[in-house]
Amino acid sequence: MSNLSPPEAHENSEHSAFLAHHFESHKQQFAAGKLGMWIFLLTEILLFGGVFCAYAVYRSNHPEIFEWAHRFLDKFLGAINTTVLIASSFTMAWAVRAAQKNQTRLCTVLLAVTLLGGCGFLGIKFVEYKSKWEEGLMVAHYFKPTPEALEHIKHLEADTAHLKSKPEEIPRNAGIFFSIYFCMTGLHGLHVIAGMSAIGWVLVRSAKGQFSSAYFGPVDYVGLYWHLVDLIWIYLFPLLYLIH
Amino acid sequence: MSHPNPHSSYVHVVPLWVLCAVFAALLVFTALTVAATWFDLGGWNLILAMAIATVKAALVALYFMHLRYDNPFNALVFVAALVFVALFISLTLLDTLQYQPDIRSWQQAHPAD
Amino acid sequence: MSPFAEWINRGISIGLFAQAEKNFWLPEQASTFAPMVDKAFYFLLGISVFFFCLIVALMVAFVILYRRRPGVESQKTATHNGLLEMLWLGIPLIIVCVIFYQGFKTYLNIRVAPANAYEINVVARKWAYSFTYPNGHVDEVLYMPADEPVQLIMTSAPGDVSHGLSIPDFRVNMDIVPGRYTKIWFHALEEGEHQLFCTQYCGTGHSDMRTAVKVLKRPDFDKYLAEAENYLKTMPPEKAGEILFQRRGCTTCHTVDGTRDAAHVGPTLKGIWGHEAQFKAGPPQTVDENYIRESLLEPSAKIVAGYPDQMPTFKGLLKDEEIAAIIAYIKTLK
Amino acid sequence: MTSEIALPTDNYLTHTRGLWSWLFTLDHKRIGVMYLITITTAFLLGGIMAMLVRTELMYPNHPPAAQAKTMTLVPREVMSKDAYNKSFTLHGAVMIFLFILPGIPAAFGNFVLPIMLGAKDVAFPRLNLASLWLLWIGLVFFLIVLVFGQLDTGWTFYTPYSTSTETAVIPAVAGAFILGFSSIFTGLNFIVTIHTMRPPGMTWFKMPLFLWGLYGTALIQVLATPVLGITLALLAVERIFGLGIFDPKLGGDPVLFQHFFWFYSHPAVYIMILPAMGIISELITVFSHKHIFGYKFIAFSSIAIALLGFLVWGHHMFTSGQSILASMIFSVLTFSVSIPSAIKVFNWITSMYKGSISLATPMCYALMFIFLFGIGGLTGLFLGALATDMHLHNTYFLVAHFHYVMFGGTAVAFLGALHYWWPKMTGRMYSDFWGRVAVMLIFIGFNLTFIPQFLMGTHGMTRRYFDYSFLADAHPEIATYNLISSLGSLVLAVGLFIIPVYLIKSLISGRKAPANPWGGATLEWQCSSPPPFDNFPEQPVVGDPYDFSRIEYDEKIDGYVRV
Repeated sequence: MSNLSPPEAHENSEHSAFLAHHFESHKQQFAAGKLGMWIFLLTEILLFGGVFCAYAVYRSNHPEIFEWAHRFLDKFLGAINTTVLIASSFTMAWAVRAAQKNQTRLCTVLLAVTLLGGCGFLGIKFVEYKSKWEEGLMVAHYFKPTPEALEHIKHLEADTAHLKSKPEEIPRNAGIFFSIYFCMTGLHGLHVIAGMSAIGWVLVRSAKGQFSSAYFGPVDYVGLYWHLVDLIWIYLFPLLYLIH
Repeated sequence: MSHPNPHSSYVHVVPLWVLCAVFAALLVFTALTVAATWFDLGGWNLILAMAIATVKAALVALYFMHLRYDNPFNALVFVAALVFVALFISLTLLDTLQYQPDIRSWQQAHPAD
Repeated sequence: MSPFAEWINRGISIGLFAQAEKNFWLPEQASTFAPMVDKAFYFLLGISVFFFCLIVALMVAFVILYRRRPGVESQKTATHNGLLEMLWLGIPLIIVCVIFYQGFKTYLNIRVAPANAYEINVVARKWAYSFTYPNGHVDEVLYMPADEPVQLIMTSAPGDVSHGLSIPDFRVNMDIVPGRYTKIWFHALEEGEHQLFCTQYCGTGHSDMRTAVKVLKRPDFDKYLAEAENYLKTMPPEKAGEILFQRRGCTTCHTVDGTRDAAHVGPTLKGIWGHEAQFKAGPPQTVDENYIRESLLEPSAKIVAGYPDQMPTFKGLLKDEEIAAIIAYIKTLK
Repeated sequence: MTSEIALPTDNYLTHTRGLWSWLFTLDHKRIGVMYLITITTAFLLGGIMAMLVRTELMYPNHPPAAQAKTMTLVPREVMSKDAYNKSFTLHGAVMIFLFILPGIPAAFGNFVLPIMLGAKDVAFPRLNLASLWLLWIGLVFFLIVLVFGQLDTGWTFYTPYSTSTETAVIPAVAGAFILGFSSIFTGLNFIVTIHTMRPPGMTWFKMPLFLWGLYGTALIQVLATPVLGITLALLAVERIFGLGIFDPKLGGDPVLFQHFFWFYSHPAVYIMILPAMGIISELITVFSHKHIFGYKFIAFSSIAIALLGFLVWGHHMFTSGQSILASMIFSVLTFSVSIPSAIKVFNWITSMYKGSISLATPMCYALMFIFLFGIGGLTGLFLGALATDMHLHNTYFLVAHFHYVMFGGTAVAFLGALHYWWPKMTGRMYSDFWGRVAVMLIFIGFNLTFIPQFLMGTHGMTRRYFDYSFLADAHPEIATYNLISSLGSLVLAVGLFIIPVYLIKSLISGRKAPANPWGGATLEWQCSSPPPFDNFPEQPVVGDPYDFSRIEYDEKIDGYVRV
């Protein structure tokens, strides 16, 4: 990602230190960087397209697996995480605005808050993964739910009375749900980590006061990336946690 | 781009109240989508959930990601990504749904251990 | 074959090779599909040859006519011509529509079997086929009645990989996929013998995965089935075991004459009876009835030292008396 | 304009010196040259594998008794079954992932795209260098595969074979994954460069057609390659953890893997051929000294091919258990791609009409391309038509078709481009005589190798077969065809080996190249050979890239000048 914004300091440049030699103006450099970032986001969307496709295929062909297995997921934690991610997206958008308006200190603070949001998201995700591990709810080959886990979903009966499947009847190949769950959330989690590293990078640069209303590209690009991570989670949450 | 700005010569700066309004709307929609699972709407539950998610995604893309004010080509790039994902999923799904009986009859003949 | 196609076939084949006979392009036509597929093939061949000759002729002509010579400049011509462009957008469009329609019609025919087709179940495993007939008989060669539709309902053995099944003389080709069924049908014209190949790459023995298709007249086929069904009862067990050993494809991986070579991935079975077998893990064991039974049903339980864990299970595929016959046969391999 | 200026002593090759100045350069030209060297090495590696395969197939392993005693040039069995399977797998994987996919766009695209556009560099020079490094890392992974463990899945990695084989699938998949990202970053860079770096005057329709080809290619690279990435990642995770998405043992679906794989790998075929078509558009016009016919149709057909190419992946699956409905849809759509390809060929031919055609080496490659790609394209109709595909799928007919398109098309265009831009890249002229000798040998060798394969295929010879003795028993001519094919591949190899000899000789003792040795009207011929570090000391004159009326031959410099 850092390669998308080459702040190539050219000794003899008449322009500012952050304008690469092969660009005519900051505007051209920003337009190029932004288009580059959007195309990169396009590749990210298509990368996720693969797991979404696997999801669509298995959910439409084996709805019983999804209906049965999604009970193990904690809707409450999912909703909290959605909120955390949306909030961090908001602070990120605000940080971009701050950078554009030369509010360097505010920008730095908002980036730090965004980073905290990312940490919060990963923390909650860790709690969820840990409980899945303890309950034996792993990918298909290792899918061996513990008796306690099976017992637990029976007590959710009141909440899930509308579901057609019975908690005690494990459908064939039920582990596929967790394969898809871990692939989707795992890939998303990796992107959260990548996004956080990128935010950390612009945070440092922002603290050094490198951004201004003339040069704020990197904050904007990292922001776009972070919003995409948020955007994907907006779909993952209902698709995995809120199956009806 | 269409709104000249004293600080930045070449981009549109999104007003803070817009960002706040979008944030609030996103929170409301999150609550809505959770609440929607308490009602049994049959097949419509999935459609409703996806519709809400799409509205949320559109808000993020248009305001947080500036697509509303941006070069239209960037929006085209974004839409193209969605179109190609849709193409990939729909054609694959179309085929797998068609041959599913061949898998089901095999599963009936080969019960799981 | 249409006269047009016949003409192309002859013309091109004689033009290229003196010894060419009528099978220069395509093999014998042994099923009802063959003439349909071949018609589509020769139609395409005609179109392709025409356009190819046109392009190359123009290219060569231009190279000769307009070769660079001193004092001769290139001439200005139109840089575009909408009508011409639309023409060579439109003509190929019409042609490909015809090609598609012709191909699709035949494909539908090949994929959708008539209701009265005679059904044979196929299980493919590394690297052999077993064909199961309605009466329960299993063979490694595809016997089938002539002049009636036959449908193959195919799958790979559980845990095995994808395979293919192609009979070029019938012009059919279909993959065999584990975890599901695929189907193919055909209608052989008359009795005869044909080759059947695996067309989906499946590992070391891929090119060994082939067998014969024996098309018999209906009475002969019935006779074959009746005899085949009873061979366990009518033959001595070691003889029946030998037949089973071959028909179930054991010979693909195991030799019975002591040969050890790269072509056979399993240990030779010569002289193993009563000897001690050494395993990758676990204590050695004398080869006896229990051990052979276990090796057939749970091949991964004990892997003979120095060999890969490659053998598919025969659980549910061999009846008890069949296992007994195989054991009787292995006893004779001294 | 340029002829009066003495050759500048400072060019991109001499600007800075030392290995590090190359490894860490941000100059697109140097990156292009390093790509070229890497890719040629990969081509050699893949070529060796191909020769191994052809040597094994020279004779049937078990000849009929009557012929058993006939003398043969090589032993009937030169390797084991496993070694054969590994050879064809590595031939396919190396050639596709390391040669044909990056070949033209990464090597020549990098070198000429910014110059043709009139820009100083690509939009993201560091990303460009990162792409090259990713290519090297990918190459290292393939070398790891080659040295340890090998790979026997075929380049298609079909499950469940790829999840059950004991060979080194994971390093190979990791290598292909990394190469995928190299390809994505190159494509991304090109799109952004074309969109934002065009100087004043360089409108979309003033761009040379090679750039349209690269633009179409880049579209596919960014749209399709990520799906390959996720597919291979899922395959690796499937192998390590047992996901069950593709593995039927756990309830997965192998045909789904094929959908995933071909969603990338079919458009990838257009990543391979589109830039080649772009090069042919350049060569035909320059060496006919004549304006291209139907510029817009050729330009738009590149984009049409790029986009329609996404709708046809299922034609690889007509016999794989895909449903009838999907097969029908994919077959219809497949034919739609043939139309823009046909348009291009007709337009090239028309562009030659009333030209002044020079048969210099690059033009010979262009003509060879039209001949071979004609065969490759037309035989594609047989495989796109459902009925004939039922018979021909997975046979040598398919192998031959694929090689006619990929070798006869892309690799020949690659060689054409190499000979066309060699003077620009190195500043030296090579021997046109030996160039044409190589062209003849390649042409003869290639056709000898692959025409017999069509005939083997129609008789049912399956691809990836170690031994075809049984087929030769039924059809004795199959043995002859294989022998011809193997001998042809030797001729082809000799032809290919001549090229480095005279090219290296040109570096040592070749005549100094003029700025414009062929009479090209695109911008790269306006700068010196080799180009200076920043491409253009001053902004070049942007005009019609195919207007040759003001470009004339100048005997004094044995090159062309703008009058």
